[in-house]
Amino acid sequence: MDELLKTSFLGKTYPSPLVLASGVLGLTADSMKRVLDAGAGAVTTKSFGLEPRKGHPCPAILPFDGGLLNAVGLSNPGVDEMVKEIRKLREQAGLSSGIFASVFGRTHEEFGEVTRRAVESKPDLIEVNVSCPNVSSEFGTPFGSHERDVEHITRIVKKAAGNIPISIKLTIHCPSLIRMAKICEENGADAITAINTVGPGMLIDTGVMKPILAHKVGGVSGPAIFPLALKAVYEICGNTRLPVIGTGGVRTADEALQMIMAGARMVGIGSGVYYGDIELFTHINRELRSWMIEKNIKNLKEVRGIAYE
Amino acid sequence: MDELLKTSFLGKTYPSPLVLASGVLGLTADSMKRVLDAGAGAVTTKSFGLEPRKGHPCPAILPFDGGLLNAVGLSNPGVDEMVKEIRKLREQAGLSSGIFASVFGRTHEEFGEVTRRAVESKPDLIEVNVSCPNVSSEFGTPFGSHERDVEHITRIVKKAAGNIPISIKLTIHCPSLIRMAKICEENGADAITAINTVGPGMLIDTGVMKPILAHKVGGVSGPAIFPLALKAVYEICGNTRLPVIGTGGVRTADEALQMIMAGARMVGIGSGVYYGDIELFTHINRELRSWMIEKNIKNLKEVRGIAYE
Amino acid sequence: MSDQMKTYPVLNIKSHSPVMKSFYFSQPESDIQPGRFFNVWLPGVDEKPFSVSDVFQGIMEITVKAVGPFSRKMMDVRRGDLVGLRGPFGKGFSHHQHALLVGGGMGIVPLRYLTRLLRQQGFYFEVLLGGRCSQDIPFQTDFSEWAPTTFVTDDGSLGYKGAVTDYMQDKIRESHLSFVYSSGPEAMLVKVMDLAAQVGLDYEISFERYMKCGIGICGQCVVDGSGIRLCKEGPVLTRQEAEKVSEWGMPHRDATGRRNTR
Amino acid sequence: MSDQMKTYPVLNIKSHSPVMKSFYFSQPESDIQPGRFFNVWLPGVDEKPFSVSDVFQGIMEITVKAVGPFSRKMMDVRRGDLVGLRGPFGKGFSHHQHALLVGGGMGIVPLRYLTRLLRQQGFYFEVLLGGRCSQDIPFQTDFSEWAPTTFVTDDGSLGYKGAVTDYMQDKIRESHLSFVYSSGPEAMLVKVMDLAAQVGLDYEISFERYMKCGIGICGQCVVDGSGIRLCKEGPVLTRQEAEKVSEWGMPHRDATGRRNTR
Ligand SMILES: Cc1cc2nc3c(=O)[nH]c(=O)nc-3n(C[C@H](O)[C@H](O)[C@H](O)COP(=O)(O)OP(=O)(O)OC[C@H]3O[C@@H](n4cnc5c(N)ncnc54)[C@H](O)[C@@H]3O)c2cc1C
Ligand SMILES: Cc1cc2nc3c(=O)[nH]c(=O)nc-3n(C[C@H](O)[C@H](O)[C@H](O)COP(=O)(O)OP(=O)(O)OC[C@H]3O[C@@H](n4cnc5c(N)ncnc54)[C@H](O)[C@@H]3O)c2cc1C
Ligand SMILES: Cc1cc2nc3c(=O)[nH]c(=O)nc-3n(C[C@H](O)[C@H](O)[C@H](O)COP(=O)(O)O)c2cc1C
Ligand SMILES: Cc1cc2nc3c(=O)[nH]c(=O)nc-3n(C[C@H](O)[C@H](O)[C@H](O)COP(=O)(O)O)c2cc1C
Ligand code: FES
Ligand code: FES
Repeated sequence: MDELLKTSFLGKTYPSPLVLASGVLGLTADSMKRVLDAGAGAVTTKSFGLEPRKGHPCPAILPFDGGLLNAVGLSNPGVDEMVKEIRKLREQAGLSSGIFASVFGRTHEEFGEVTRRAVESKPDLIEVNVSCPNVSSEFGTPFGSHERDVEHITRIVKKAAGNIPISIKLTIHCPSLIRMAKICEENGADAITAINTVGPGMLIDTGVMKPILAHKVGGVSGPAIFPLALKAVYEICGNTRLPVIGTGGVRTADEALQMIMAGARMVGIGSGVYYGDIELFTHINRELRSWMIEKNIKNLKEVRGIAYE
Repeated sequence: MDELLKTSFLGKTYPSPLVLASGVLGLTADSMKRVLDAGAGAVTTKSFGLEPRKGHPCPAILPFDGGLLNAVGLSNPGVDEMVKEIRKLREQAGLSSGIFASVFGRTHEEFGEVTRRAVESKPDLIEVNVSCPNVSSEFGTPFGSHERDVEHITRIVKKAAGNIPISIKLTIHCPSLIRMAKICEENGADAITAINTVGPGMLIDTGVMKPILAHKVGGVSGPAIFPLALKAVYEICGNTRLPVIGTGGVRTADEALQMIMAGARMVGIGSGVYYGDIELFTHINRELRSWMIEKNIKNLKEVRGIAYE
Repeated sequence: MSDQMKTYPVLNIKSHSPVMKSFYFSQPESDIQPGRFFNVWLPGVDEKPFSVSDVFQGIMEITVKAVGPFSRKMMDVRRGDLVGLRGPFGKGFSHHQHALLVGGGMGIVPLRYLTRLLRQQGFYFEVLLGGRCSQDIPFQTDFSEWAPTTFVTDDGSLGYKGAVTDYMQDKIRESHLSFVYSSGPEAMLVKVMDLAAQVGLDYEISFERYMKCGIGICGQCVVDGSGIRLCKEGPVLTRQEAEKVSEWGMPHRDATGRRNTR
Repeated sequence: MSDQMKTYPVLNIKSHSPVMKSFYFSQPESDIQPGRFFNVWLPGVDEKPFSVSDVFQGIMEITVKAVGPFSRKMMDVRRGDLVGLRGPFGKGFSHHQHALLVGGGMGIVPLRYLTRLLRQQGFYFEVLLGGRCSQDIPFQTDFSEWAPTTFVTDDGSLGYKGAVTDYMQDKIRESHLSFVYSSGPEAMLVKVMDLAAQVGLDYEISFERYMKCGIGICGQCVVDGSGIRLCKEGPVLTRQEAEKVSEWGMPHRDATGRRNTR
């Protein structure tokens, strides 16, 4: 394992701080294996629920000048299929590789149920997607905006997860992100993933004069949200002791470093795959290594959280 | 006046739907005059309060790949000076030109006080900045996030403004934008300006390993927030009868049209000046005109709100 | 950027059969190779991937067969209607001498445009096309005019009766053909790969999977055994790539990501 | 983009006097003309505009005089320290033959780099520099070596005693000087404009105003009578531009946007 980049997170050690974010190339074992091979320290599955979901019609993923809009609508093959894929990935990639399972539920109880089934596949982490903005019309506003919901879901999932650690994935759209992070901490979360997509937002085609996304609105990711994600990570790391997977808009080694300096333990990359393709993981690892050698830094923890005053 | 682009708004008619957004080139009469000359239908002053404020140290305005971060901190010369500048602008630019005065206060009452003084300069509109994210450490979270505050400030300003119409400038960071807009409507607002900057966000310099902005965090504007602003306008226009100044990330005629199709009466441009300079107003007007001629559209109201279903 | 949505008016429409039409647009991008595809958006309906059947003098053609809700709606599109086009996506065919083009059903579509380009380069090539019936095979005249073409139909309504792959073996034994291009139903493609491998021929084959994003991030079109994304590294794969994939002939994953029949 | 923040190590430092230093950086951008400026960020302190005093063989120099909190902190900067640089911003001097360069105080800074470029072009020019005392005038040897240079100081500690503008009239009457460049305290610049106008000479003058953004959007540096932004259309204005401005010699606007003395 790369001595420079190796990153310990919740008792395990990964070869890189980079994590594939949920929803990108996370449907099948072979797809995630390819991302691990490219240099990701860990991969997060697409969020899955109890039953298969088709999600929204297309266009569901839409690039714009500042990033991406997406309204995939949590399409997923359901927990049974995903448990198989995670197991297959574990077999292919070995015990040392990082596999994070992202779960969601339509009710508080469903979060617990999916988690109980997901732990059968022995992921390293259960990531709890309380914050997807794409399903709000169906479920009301995301659970992640409400402190009571987050509190309750955290407790339920923690119990269901047994000895597998859990990370709550937060959105910036809540009254106070610091308070939300503390609620996660107090209720048993082992980590926090920040942030999910922002908004949602909308784009209109001026030819047909209609919203372009089939779901009309979609969450914003990519470069547009990098400063928002960085600030969220900075705030959470400054106000809780939980390790954070800093996610949002990262496309370069410099941005990954900013996340780490803001306090992130691991750095999530989703939309970055659109901008730099799968090799982005290889590139960022290489640049991080060069930077560390140049600055004579032996481990990234030397600079983790260093921007916080 | 240009027949194609002329836009009626709160009883007056302006030669273009484009408005200079508050905070950009809005400090002095001569500066705003130049923007009117370039083709803006109206200009909004920098937000001003009772007393002069120096604002935050620099860096206070910081471009990044997706837009701008700013933490100017509501620096402004105070209401006395601004009243003089607005009067001077009125003299130079004539009665038909659009002059919107943006006001803020540190307390609910101060909003009323500043408004009372601002009306002396007879602006066409009092725009009420309840939503600046840059002063939260001083004032608590922005008033614009709290329904009670917005309700109260709207009433106070409406009363203080006499027969001058008022527009409440909203942020997306509130529990429900639709509810907030309705609160404005019910409490006497004549219009809504949406949106103010998003976040705030942060950027870190990986050389010195510190946040770059002197205020550490700043509001996000520009291309990054266009889809968020568009969605906000779409929602507000679909759920209230108030005319809306749609502001956020507009840099092109196509984006201005999207705002109008989402329901905006006028289209605010702030950061666009960074991307396309002052001539952006001239360019967008020209392109809007060509588009209308091509589509045989006589007035933009034919397509206003057309994207709403 | 071509990944962003833009709508284009339909300039013209041509009916091939009651259930198959070509639509013409002014060419949205320059870098369109045969085998690459566009995501076609019908506002209010859906967005689906379609190959380019031709680019000629600044006009791009796509050809659609009505098989389900989206493609049936496409049959109602009129001249002047605005249709969204994003692309070209994916990797297309490269140019090889002395090739045999083997197409089945709507897989014929990308071969049509390939034919134009191979001809432009002055390459020798032959064509073998199959379908259920004559109506199933578009561009018959073009293919026949442009290259030695053999037609095969299930019902014998055009050319030989049978399956294309029945006639492929003979062709590739002819020494002057040294490369195979193919596109069509997967059962056919699996046979084509087998036959080509038997005589040691190199090939490029275009595959189809359920696609959502077209830009390589949703993971919907990844094929097992390789991690290859058909929307990005495909839809056209080289022999080397295709042989890595372990799922050919298996039920495809549907919109949920599940294999249909499990 | 050069508008985005980037930090650079200080490669070297040179003291001109106890209160004036030059700092050297590897050149951040290529398009640096004399008169253009950089925003200099001292992390934890502030960010302020400074002209470029030289660019030579890939090294850029800025020269700072301690006059207040920020510039005093600059005196503590050590070699190897990281300093943020954004720019170059604004419009610089263009190149004219037979010019007189009139500089006062720290206004001398941009003229230093201008001198290098005029000399490179083989242009003839003369220089007239003023300051309170000899210590106030940096780059004395360079100027003297590169062009006929006249020094004027309030206390007579270098060259003539008096104000630069006292000596300017004679110079511009000399027929071989046909253009004026100037930079310095505004009271001096107002006189320079007057004198040049009297003999009908064209000029370019660099002005200073309180600046916040440097990129033309905050409105802080706009001068009355024109709407000209000194950070964008300036700091160097042509005669035509400068004559439109109605506020020369008036108290400047401060960080709030108010004129200091009202
Ligand atoms: C790269 C590529 C190129 C294609 N080129 C052509 C072409 O040139 N002409 C043509 O007529 N068809 C082409 N297709 C197939 C075309 O995309 C489908 O026929 C169309 O999506 C069917 O949608 P529907 O709603 O009409 O039918 P449905 O009833 O939804 O489906 C009918 C069939 O189409 C498949 N399909 C449905 N949605 C998708 C999707 N999003 N992505 C891929 N397959 C889907 C289904 O799996 C099923 O096999 C191509 C497909 C791909 C992947
Ligand atoms: C285009 C331009 C080029 C300049 N080039 C040089 C140079 O090459 N060398 C040099 O020593 N100085 C230069 N200055 C002046 C320099 O910016 C100020 O000396 C510095 O900002 C003072 O900051 P302070 O905190 O040390 O002093 P303060 O006590 O804050 O102010 C001292 C003086 O500097 C002015 N000043 C302060 N802040 C600013 C600001 N943000 N923008 C403009 N003026 C300000 C004040 O109005 C006052 O006149 C230049 C200014 C401008 C606008
Ligand atoms: C196409 C797409 C699908 C996504 N699906 C999920 C998901 O299923 N579950 C989830 O928690 N986050 C999902 N996200 C959010 C990302 O995991 C990530 O939090 C967000 O996009 C910000 O990071 P990025 O800018 O690196 O993409 C999705 C994002 C994209 C772009
Ligand atoms: C430098 C800067 C200063 C701003 N100052 C103000 C302000 O004083 N009052 C206000 O209501 N909005 C202010 N804004 C917000 C803008 O008016 C606008 O709502 C926001 O930037 C989104 O629009 P844009 O993307 O076109 O800039 C400021 C924005 C910028 C970039
Ligand atoms: S269709 Fe999304 S990755 Fe291929
Ligand atoms: S300093 Fe901001 S406009 Fe010039």
